[in-house]
Amino acid sequence: MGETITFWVLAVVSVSAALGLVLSRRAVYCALMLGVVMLSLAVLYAVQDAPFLAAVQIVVYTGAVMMLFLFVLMLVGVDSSDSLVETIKGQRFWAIVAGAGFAVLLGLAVGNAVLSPPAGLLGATQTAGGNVPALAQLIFTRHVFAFEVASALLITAALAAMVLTHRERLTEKPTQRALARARFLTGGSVVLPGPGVYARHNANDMPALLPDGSVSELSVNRVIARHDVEDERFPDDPKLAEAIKQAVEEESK
Amino acid sequence: MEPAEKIIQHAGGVIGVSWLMIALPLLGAAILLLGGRRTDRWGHLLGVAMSLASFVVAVLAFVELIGLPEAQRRRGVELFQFIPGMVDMGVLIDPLSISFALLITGVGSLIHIYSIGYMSHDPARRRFFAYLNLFVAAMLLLVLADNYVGLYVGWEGVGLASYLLIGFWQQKPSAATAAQKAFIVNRVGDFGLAIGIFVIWTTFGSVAYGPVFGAAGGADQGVLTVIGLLLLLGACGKSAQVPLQSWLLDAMEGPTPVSALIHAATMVTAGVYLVVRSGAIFELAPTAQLVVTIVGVVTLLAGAIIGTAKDDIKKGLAGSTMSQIGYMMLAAGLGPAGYAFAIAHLITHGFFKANLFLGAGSIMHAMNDEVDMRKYGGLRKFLPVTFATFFIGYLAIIGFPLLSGYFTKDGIIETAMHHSAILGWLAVVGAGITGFYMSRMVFMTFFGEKRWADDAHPHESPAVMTWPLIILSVGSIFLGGYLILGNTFMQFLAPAVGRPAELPVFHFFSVPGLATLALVAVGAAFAWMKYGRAQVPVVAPRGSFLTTFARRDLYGDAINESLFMRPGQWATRFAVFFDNRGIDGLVNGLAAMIGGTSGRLRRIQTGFARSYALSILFGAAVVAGALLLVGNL
Amino acid sequence: MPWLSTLIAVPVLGAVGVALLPKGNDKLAKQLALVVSLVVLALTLVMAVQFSPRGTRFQFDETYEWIPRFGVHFGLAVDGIALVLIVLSAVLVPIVVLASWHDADGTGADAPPKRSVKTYFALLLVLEAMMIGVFAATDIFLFYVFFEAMLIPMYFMIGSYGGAQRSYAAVKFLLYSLFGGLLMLVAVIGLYVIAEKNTFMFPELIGAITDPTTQKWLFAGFFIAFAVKAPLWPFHTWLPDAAAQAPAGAAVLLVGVLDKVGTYGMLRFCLELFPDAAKFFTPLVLVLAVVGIVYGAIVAIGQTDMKRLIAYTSISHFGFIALGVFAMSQNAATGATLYMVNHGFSTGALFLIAGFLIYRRGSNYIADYGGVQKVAPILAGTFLVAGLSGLALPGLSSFVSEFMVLIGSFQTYPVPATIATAGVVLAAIYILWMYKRVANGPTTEAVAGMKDLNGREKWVIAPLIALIIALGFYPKPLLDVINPAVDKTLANVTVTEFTPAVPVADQKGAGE
Amino acid sequence: MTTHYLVLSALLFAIGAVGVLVRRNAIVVFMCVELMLNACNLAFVTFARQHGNLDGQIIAFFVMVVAAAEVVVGLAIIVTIFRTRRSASVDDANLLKY
Repeated sequence: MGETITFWVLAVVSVSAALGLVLSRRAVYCALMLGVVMLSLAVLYAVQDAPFLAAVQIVVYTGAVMMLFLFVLMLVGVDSSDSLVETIKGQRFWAIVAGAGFAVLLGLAVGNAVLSPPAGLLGATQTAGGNVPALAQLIFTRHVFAFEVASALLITAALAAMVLTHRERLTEKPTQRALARARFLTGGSVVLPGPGVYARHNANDMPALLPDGSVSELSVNRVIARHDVEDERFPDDPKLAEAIKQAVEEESK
Repeated sequence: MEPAEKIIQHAGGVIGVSWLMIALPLLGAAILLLGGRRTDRWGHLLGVAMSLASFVVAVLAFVELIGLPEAQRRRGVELFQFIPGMVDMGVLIDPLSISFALLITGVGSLIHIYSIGYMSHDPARRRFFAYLNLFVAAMLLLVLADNYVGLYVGWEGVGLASYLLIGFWQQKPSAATAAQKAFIVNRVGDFGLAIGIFVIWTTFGSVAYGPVFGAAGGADQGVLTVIGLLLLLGACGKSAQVPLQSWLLDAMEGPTPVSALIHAATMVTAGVYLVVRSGAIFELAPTAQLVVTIVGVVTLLAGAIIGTAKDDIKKGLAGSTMSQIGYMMLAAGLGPAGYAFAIAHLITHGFFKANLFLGAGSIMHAMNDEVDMRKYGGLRKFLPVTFATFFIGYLAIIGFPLLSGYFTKDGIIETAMHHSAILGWLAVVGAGITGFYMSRMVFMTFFGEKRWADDAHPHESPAVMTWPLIILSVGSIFLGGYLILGNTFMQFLAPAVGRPAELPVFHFFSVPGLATLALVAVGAAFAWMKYGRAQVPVVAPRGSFLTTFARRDLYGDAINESLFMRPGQWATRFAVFFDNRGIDGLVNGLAAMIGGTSGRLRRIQTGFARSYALSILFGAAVVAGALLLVGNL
Repeated sequence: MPWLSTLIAVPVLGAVGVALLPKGNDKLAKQLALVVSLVVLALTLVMAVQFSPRGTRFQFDETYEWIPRFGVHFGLAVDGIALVLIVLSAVLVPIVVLASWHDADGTGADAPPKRSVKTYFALLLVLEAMMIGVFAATDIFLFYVFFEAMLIPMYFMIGSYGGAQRSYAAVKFLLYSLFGGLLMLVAVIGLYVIAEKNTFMFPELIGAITDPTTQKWLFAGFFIAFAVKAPLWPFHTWLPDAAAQAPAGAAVLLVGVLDKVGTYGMLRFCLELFPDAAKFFTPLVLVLAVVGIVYGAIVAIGQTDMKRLIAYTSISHFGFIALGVFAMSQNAATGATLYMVNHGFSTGALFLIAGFLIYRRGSNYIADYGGVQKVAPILAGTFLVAGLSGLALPGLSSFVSEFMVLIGSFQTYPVPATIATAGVVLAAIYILWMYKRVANGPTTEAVAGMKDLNGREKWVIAPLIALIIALGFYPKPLLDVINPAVDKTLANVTVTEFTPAVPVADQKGAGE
Repeated sequence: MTTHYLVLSALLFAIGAVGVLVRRNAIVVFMCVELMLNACNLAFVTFARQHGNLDGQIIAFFVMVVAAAEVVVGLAIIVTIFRTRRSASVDDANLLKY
């Protein structure tokens, strides 16, 4: 009975989280949703006599893999939320049809199979003295070769990640002196404030002006603008203030 | 009919080496053609020598042949295997072939000699003699071969020589076209001859004369008729008989000795030779024989009518040649009774027509190569020898009593009359027309006032040209009487072609003979009134419908053009179009279709990984579905 | 002595030698190629003399295991038919080498950019080896390998050294041939599998297929390949393009020898391996052949390009050959085999002389010529002789073969033979009209300075003309070799013996 | 009960697949792939229990290992692509077409 309740609760949670993963626009939310699904699954593993896997699921997936995902998200830019407008004609429709069809087919297959009540793992683990020793026995005897190969794979993958993300420096690293020279040679004598710092102009949150003096909507940083609106901190220039408000309004639509 | 004698294999003697008759001129031609410019100086002499040598061999073979008893006068000489199992090449010397050989080499040599003078100013004289020698060799092969394939080889060989000689002045487009036309029209005839040979082979399993004629009696009459008609088609092509007559008039583009030798005396008579030689087949196929006579009569009238309207002296003579060969063909279609007359007329015609043509050549030689008789006139004073010989030829051809043509043509008319009155009377009418157009020619050329251009200075030709004329005129006077009177020639030919049940007797005063003479006289008188006494306009008057009809060669060319040439051109254009657009278009279209399809299919590869993933999912779904289905079945 | 392997090896080694010469030795490359091809010719003639027509069918037999698992052998041997075709190839190659002396130099008016000269001659020698191999192969798989491998050198010769549209022509040639070749491959494999003899050796496969339906399918596979190769109407459209674009020498080998593989294959494989199917398909093939004869001739008349015209005449001639092969008559088949040889010589001569003309005038178009006979009489004269051989004038070699084909087919199929004979009239039109437009009439300005044949060119043409005339009068040596081979070939097809309706009692005796 | 687990697994798998197909952000696509892998793992674990045999768990374990390796390499690739193209959209990487 306990298992049934657990299952139904977690099934609902995991399916909704999965749907959330697919539907949410922000990649960070997606990552969180995925985390939820993984945790739910970890519990389900535990319920199904796989305590070791449950632990590994939490450690490896929610611990390592998810962290990696979030890390890359940060690297790529958290603010970039996806547009969910489909650009390939018919892709979404057919994807849903195929997905639903596939799910129905799998469901039918499962339904078709006449299943006896589960045998349970008690018999398999009893002799070894528990789930973990039983798994260990199998992994280090029968599947030792696969295990070694898997470890080689992991090392290779680690190397690959390093090689792929490594950027070969083609030129000498510019010194501060060289950078300063370059800046002045191009005519920009004013030292502009760094991004993310509030400053009267040139600032990240300050909209840029187009050649005709109007405000470029595109130049408004949505994240900072939202904070500006929430905290009612507007620049003195009414034109700029208006632009920031508009950007936030559009964002919330 | 008596069956022809068997062929007896011969070895030794002159007959044993009679192939030299063919080989010598062939060698001459080869030397002259391969020798190039080196032989320019003495090439013409070599040509004449080879022709004369051939003549000598022919005479010696003739002497040897008549030394044999009559029943053994068909001598075969085996030469070599041409196509193993099918054709053994050999020479057949019998009265028929030796008559031809004598005519070809004799008249041929005279024309060779004449050509020395006639072609003396031509830079390509050597080549001319090479071609003449080639012709003589091919013609001799035609008549001497002992089988149909050998005859066919010679048959096409003379066609080649004729092509080369008509187109001798090939830089003239008209000459080149005429040569081409002659060859192609001849090929149509050859088509018939070839099929005829095929039928002979499939019927008898042999193409040699002896075996074929020996077995002819056992063959179905229908098959024999087919063979006869096919051979006749070949004969029509070579002998310019209706409906394949159109090339002969154009062939006059060649040098005049060529017209004399090939297109009057020898080659064009090959059709008559073929019909007479195949007598054993024709005699068993009366329908074919009837068609032969009809073709003969139609052509003798058509040729004569064409002859009446021609102002070009050579074309006039060409029309007359057609007409005379029509007589021979008529006679050849009459069976053994006519063969002797056909061949006799062929021989006498060879003499007087060569005489006339060479005379015409002599006139042209004197008149800056002018051929339009309206620009002649009164030439008898300037060209006395030519006039004399031409006049003898003229008298011979119109059948003036006691000259050659009188005996041979009368013989034909009488035999035809005996056979069928309609044929006979039509032949008589033809003779009358002959009287008209030949008289017209003589009057326009030699009588009346001079109408030639100021820069023409008529002069008699050199001796090398006049002596052949004189020799030919002697033949034109006496040969006919010698051959016909007492049936000399018929008796001589009998071993080869058989003889009729009763020998004809020559009547000097028969009804057809007198009628012929009367009609000829009327024709000549009419010609005198129009062209002798009256002024001949220099430019031809328009003339009536009939005149135009005759001038345009009875619309023969027009018929050929509208029936064959234009549809042919249309078919050619269509075929080329069909090949380029139809077949090749189909192929290229297929290629373009495949290219286009793959170009469109290529678009499926959008490069979007998600599209590919979608198709993978679909595939997976299909596989899953299939598994489910199979599992449930 | 392994004659046939030697004959294949010598040109291959020669080709390697020519190709390995250092750059800039063009003249040496040509001389070496000529010497090698002459050596091959000499060897071939020595071999041909040792051939005994009345001996066993396949002579100079050599068989080595190649792929034992599938029973594939490197099997070489010749019968009379193959022998004369090998002699034809061996005779033509030195002539082509000599004729192509400047073809690859790129000095002609509309010549392609200069390309490697030695490669051209190396390709020629490779092609020679392939041609000898394809005729000598007794293993069907080996035959197939040579059959396809032949395409490669020819493809490069057309594609790299041809006229303005060379790449179109080369690709078309290759695709057509591959299409046929692949169908044949299917049939070859099918034959192997169905025959269940575990061998590809031709003599052992004779009579192996008895089921009529199977025979028909396999026959179709082989026949289409050969019909494309030959080429038979309506598979012919690649030939005019390929022949017109190929350099003259390559065109000679293409039409003179390569295409013969098609008709040779019909005679050797289609008839003997599938006799019943051959009989079944005979009416169809005869129709194609006769249509090809007349159609090829008519289209040839309408051509404006000299080389295309000659190519179309060949299509007409291949119709005659196919007619002879499938007429199921001994005379016709012998004639067809002789025709293959004679056609090689006469069309070869025509192509070469056309090549000389084009080299001088720089144009393929007939309309650009006129009055050549006046300025270059020898050139025009040889052109005429070659042309007359093309129209089967008696006394020239083609006549004998055409006559035998026609008379032989007339024995069995009179109507097609009669229509085919009409092609003879058309032949006169296309040859003479072309000759008239090129050589006769007033000399045009562009032709006025044309030089007559030089010494090298005379040496090219003289042997061909000599062969054409000699074989025209005395074809017996060839016929003696071909006849027994054809007899044995047709022995498997159960040809009804030819019996005349009114047999002559005794061929010779009638006179004695 | 097993059936329920399996149906859940199928459902998650299908949702993941649809996600792969409809999302353009490469990272999200990757997450959906992980979801699919996890769905499979669930099925394996369920089967292990059903058959009373640890092989299912073993393979699930290996799947996790491989998935980890895959994530590492995949994310590295995404980073490199992002670095050169300033975009993580899978649709932008469509040069391999036609």
